[in-house]
This record gives sequence, C-alpha cells and structure tokens, in this order.
Amino acid sequence: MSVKIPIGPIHPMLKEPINFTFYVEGETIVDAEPNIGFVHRGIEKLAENKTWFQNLYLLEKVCGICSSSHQGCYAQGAEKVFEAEVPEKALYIRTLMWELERLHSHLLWLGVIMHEIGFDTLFMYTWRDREAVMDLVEMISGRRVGYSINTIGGVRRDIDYQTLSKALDVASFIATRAEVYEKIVLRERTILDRTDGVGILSKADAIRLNTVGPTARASGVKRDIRYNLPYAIYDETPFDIVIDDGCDVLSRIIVRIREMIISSEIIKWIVFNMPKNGPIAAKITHFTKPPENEAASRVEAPRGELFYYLKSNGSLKPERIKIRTPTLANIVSVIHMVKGHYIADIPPIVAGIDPCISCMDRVAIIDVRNEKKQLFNHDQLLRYSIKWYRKNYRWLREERG
Amino acid sequence: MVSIDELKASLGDLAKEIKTDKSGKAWVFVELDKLKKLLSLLRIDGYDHLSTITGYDDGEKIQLMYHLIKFNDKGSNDINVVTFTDRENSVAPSILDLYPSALVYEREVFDLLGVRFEGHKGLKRLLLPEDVPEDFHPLRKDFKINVEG
Amino acid sequence: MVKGGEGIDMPWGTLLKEALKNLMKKPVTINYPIVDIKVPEGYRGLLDFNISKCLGCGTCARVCPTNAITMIPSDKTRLKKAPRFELAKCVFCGSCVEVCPTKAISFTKNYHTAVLKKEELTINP
Amino acid sequence: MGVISKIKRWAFKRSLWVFHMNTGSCNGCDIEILDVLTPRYDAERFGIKLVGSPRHADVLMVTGPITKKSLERVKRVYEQMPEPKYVVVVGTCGSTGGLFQGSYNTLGSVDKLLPVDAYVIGCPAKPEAIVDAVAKLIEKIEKGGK
Repeated sequence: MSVKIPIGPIHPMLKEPINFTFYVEGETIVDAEPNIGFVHRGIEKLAENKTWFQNLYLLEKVCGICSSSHQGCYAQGAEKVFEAEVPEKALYIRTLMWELERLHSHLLWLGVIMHEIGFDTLFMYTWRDREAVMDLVEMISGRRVGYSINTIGGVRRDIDYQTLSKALDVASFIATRAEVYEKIVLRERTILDRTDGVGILSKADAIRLNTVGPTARASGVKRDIRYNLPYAIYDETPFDIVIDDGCDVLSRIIVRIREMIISSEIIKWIVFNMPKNGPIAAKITHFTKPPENEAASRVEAPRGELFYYLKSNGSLKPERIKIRTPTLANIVSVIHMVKGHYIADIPPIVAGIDPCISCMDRVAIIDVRNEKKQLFNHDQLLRYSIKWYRKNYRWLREERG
Repeated sequence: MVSIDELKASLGDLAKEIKTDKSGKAWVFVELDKLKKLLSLLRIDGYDHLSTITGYDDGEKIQLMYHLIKFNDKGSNDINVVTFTDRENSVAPSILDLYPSALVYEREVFDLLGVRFEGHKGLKRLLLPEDVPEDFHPLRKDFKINVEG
Repeated sequence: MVKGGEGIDMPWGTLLKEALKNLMKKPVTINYPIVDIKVPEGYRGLLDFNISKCLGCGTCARVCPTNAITMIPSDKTRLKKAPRFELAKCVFCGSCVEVCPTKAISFTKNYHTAVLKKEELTINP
Repeated sequence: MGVISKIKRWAFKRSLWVFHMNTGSCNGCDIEILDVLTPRYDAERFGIKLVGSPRHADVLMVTGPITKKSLERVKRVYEQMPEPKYVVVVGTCGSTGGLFQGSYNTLGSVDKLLPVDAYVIGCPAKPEAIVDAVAKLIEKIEKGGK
C-alpha cells in the first residue's frame, strides 16, 4: 500500500495508480511485475519538516480509508517517544474508531470485489449499508473521512451517551447485514464460479512471504497484531481471530465478512465497558518538546499489520518517521498468487488483498511465445474477463469440479 | 516480552550490544559483516516475520533497522536489529534468501537512501520515476526541502 | 466454511429474496440539491473568524499544518496583526480552533465548499 | 450564437460524463466520489456517469497533488479527451497542494498544469459538495462559459 507505497491508495476500484506487467503464455500468467510509486508523495521527508502535532494530520492522509489506523499508530508511537500516560477513556474511544473503520473498510472492499467480478448488485447494497457507519463516525468526529480524532496523549473529542447508543444500533445492524452477505456469497453461483479456487496462497507460502492481515488469515495463518502483540485495550477485549483454510479469494471474502461480525461484537463490548467519565487526553501541547527517544509502533489496520518507526532528536520536529503499510507487505504475495491463473482472474486476485493502491489502471500483457504486447485499461480488462468467463463457463466448471 | 539473557545466550558474541527500551522491546546492535549470520540464527529461532527495513541517515552513518516478529500466540516477541553502513559507499548484504518479502523493502531503501544490497538481483528504484538523477536519494539528510508556503 | 448448501441450485434464490424485500422499502436516496441535508452537531465545516475577539498573537499561524493562515498587519487587533485565512489550503483539522486563546476562530456547519475560483474562500481580516 | 452550439449546450446540460483520475491522492476523495454514485446520493439521477475511457468523457475529475510519475499520464489523458472539456479538482491537495506543499515528488496544484473550471475544497470533500461542484459547472456551461 501503500504508502510509499505506502502511501497510498488509490481508488480502490476504478482507477488505480498501480501498474502491473504480466507475462503470459496463452491465457496463463507465468510472471508479474508491479510498478508502483504513482502516489508517492514524499510523506516521510515532509514529516521530518513538520512538527509532531502537524504530522498527526499529515500522516492521516497516507491513506484516506484507514486514516484512523495511521493516525492512531503514529499517536501511539509518539506517546512512547513523549513517555506520556494515556487516559483509559481515550484508549476506549480510539479503539472504537479503529473498529468502526474496520467495518466501513471491509464493507467498502466487499463492494469493490463484487464490482471486480461483475456483480454490481451487491456492490450497491454494501455501499448503501456502509452509509450507516459513515453517519456514525461523522457524529463522533465531525467528518466522514479523515476523522482526526487522535492526538498525542489521547483523543480530541469526548463521546456522549446518545452517540454510544447509536453505535450499538449500527453494530447490530452491520452484524445482521454481514450474515445476509455471507449467505449470499456462499450460495450465489456467479460468485462461487469466479472466486472459488482462484488466487491460491498456501499456508506455508503465506508465512514465507510474510503476508499480513485478512489475506494471511484466509490462508489459515493465525496472526493478528491485536491478539499477538496487544496494544491499547485489546488485551482485555474478548474476541476471536477469524481464520479460514480455503486459501483462495472466496476465503478472503468470508474472513472479512466474519471479521465484521467480530468487530461489531468488540464495539458492543467497548460501549458497555467504557469508563463513564475521566480525562480524554494527557497534557501535551503543540509546543511540548519530547526527550531524545525512539519507538516502534504496530497496529492491525483493516488491511493488516501497519508499522511505524519514530525517532526524535529532542526538538519540535521528528528526526525520522518510517511507515510500512500493509499493502506493500502483501504485494509480493500477489505476484505469487497470479502465477498459473488466467488473465480473466487478475481483477479478483489483485483486489483480493484489498490493495490500498488498488486497482490496476493499465495492465500490459506480454505473450512470451510471440512477444506480442497488448495494453489493457482496467475497464477493458473487466469486460474481457466477464466475457471470457461467459464463453469458457462450462469446461471451467468441470475442470474445477 | 523477550528476555535479554535468552537473546544473549542464543546469539553468543555475534551481537555488539543488546539493550531494552522503556517499553521492554529489545534492540540488538550488530556489525555489518555479522548481520547475515545473526539474522539467520534469529530466523531459525522462529523470527520469521520481517515487518520492514528502516533506513535512517544520522549524518555520519546510515542505520539499517530490521524489525522482526516471532509469532507465538499471546506471548509474541518483536525485536529490532540495528546495523550501520558507510555513508559514502553504502553497501549491505541482501537478505532475500532468508526473507523473500525483503524484495520490496530493499528496493525502497535503495530508492530513498541509496544503500546498495549485494546479492539482490535487479535492484532498482521502487517509488521514484526512472528518470531522476542517479544520486538523488531524498531521505538523506543533505537533501533539504522547504515546506513554508 | 460450507459452500453451497440448500438453495445453491436455485439461481438468484437468496439475492432475489433480498431484492424483493428492498422493493417494499422507501428509497435511501436523499434528494440532495433540492432538499438540504442536516449535518450533525460538531461538524467541522468552513471556518468562521471573529476579529473583535482576536488578539493578533499568531498562534494559529504557527500550528497550521498547511500554511493556510498568514499574519498580516491590521489596525483592528491589540497586537496590530491579524490572520488571513486561505481556506482553499485548509484541511479542516481544527488545530487553530483548539489553540486560539480567545476562541475567535470557530467551525461552522457550512459544507458548501465547491467554488469556481479558489479566492472566493479567503477570509481577510 | 449558432444553432449547433445551442444544441451542444442543451445536450451537455443533463449528461456530463466524468472520467475520474487519481494523481496521488490518499483515496479519501476517491471513495467520496464513488459514494456520489452509490444509492445514498445516486448522481446518475442527473446524468452524471463515471466512464472508463477519457475519450468518452466531458469532465476530468482530478484528485491529488500530481506526483511526478502521474504527471505524464494526466497530460495524456487530458489530450485524449474530446472538446469541449472541463476539469474539476476534488480535494484540498489538488487545489493548492494542501499538506503536500514543498514535497520533492509533487507538483502542488493541478492548475499549474491544466485549466481548472471548478474546485471542491475539503480534505476530503463531502459528497454533497461534489454534487454542488457539478451543479455549478452545469450552470457555467449554460451561461456559455468556454
């Protein structure tokens, strides 16, 4: 992802600033080479030239979808640098935002992957349901995207009982919807034909390639930073890690749908256990200088492990900030996953890792047998793959059983 | 949480220094020529997840930090391995054979800091366009930008 | 994970039920440009600046992450300086609102930020 | 005013086709643009449609501060669009550089490169504001701008 790749993201579905070169033999892909950096904005250098507090808003813009994860991860690291005590209520509010973000990000992704396989009906349904979450975060933070809720040493806004009860409603609503989606995904022929057995990443490969997040968990790897290296209030929160051993795109869909249900349970737990009153931020201002210090910070963003390294030199501006976004970690797995598959399977496989730089805007396909080069843009590829599946539907079904 | 004594016992005299920070995370300092040996020991020990490679130019040397995790249910460990390379002639051994995911991280460090990884085939820029000058490495401290207005 | 299960060979089975259910509900589409929407309390919209409260201290200009605020000479404040807001650069983070010692800067609920010329949004003291 | 230009303007009024391009934005504005097309806002009511090729588009919607790698592409896309064409910039970073002013890899604002007809400020802009921008653009076309 992003960032630097990290950075970013792109439009998860329509045009992306990422470019892949695929090497094919006939219809089968033998190799792939990603070309990234279309959204490289030099954020790490910029961060060295802004103050610790200004960076809260800069680093939030690494990714607009997981903005709260980035800002929260940075704030968490900066608290280690400042050696600040964070009030408990602030951690609860921060975690609430993280989980709401996971809900809206997974709903968004579910719509995107359905669009990638040409199933726009479900795309419209998920994006409609996502609006419930967006309204709630707007109530809590004052903006739909880019909540800016975190600050170094806590959060910036308190939350009242009305909003908390709304959060309960939203959590139950999304949980019931997630069950409906799971039913649809597991029973619809259209979806099963395009995703079952596509984009295989075995458990051994997932561990070897250091795959992170739901992509790894869909390959049966039980790794979740929330559970393995608990931060904020996750060591007290009861929750299950969703894993599935299907290793294909279908499993990735199922894992994310079930994670939505788990997230809604976490949200309910947070609402019931949130401290009634108390401070929401430590006393650190824009003009507080940190000691010389360094810290590494990790959170589980919707797409997987997000990593920050922060170093201070005792002045108002940080010395070095390093960001590793989950999409960058998963890009090596994508290259592995597409090998041996058909050109028509590219959209669901690439979208399957939930790339924050997501879509492919221009794909070059080179046939190694006759060196013919063909350029596709994303729309043409989508149309091509739907047509191809329509044509080859019967023998494929027999082949895949 | 990893204990210092355990680490010292398993790494022997490979590590130059091992320290913990306030939150209990271990920082292992190592000479450049022993880096690969140390990482392979850690890899055997179960540190199979490379979070990323951080490059940092402190003005005199270039620091390379390898952030590793050993997943072990609730008691997972994370440690940071730190090594230094020369600023003028920045070279470091590639760890692609130990951690295949280093592919993108090494290219990123090469791109932004100009550290050449020996043994990394096809090392080229990851993020910046191909047509920038060869010695353009924005995260070096002598490259300055102006964010005022 | 159970793939298929009952109903798999009934094309459109599950989805058709869902679609029929939605047919009975009223539309979720809001009739936006004709009917104005309600924004929640605490929405971070365009900034409002009250110069009669301003001291001219310049803290807001120092904390702004995007250099959207510049201090220019003015007779109306005690320190003879006043902020000029170029809202086209604003990212609505609220740092200036937070640090202002006299609460001269505040958020409005105005979200109509589409303009034909960037200068339309500048607030001069 | 000739009959043809009258017909052209009438045709434009209710069917602006939009080509959306990310030139280095954080995805925040992009998901809000997409949001405008989904059930809550449903911009297809006004004939606004996202198209997959610049050759079919009337409006280029740019998000982001134009990174060096996307510079050539955005130029090429703009050249491919048929006349008359309009450019709408969504988001603060595309309008003025926003948080990325001074970066070594971004150009800053889109209007250094292309003639811009409307700006939507916000980080990211609210979907209602994006609808507003298109409404203002239609108004401008009706008055005979460009």
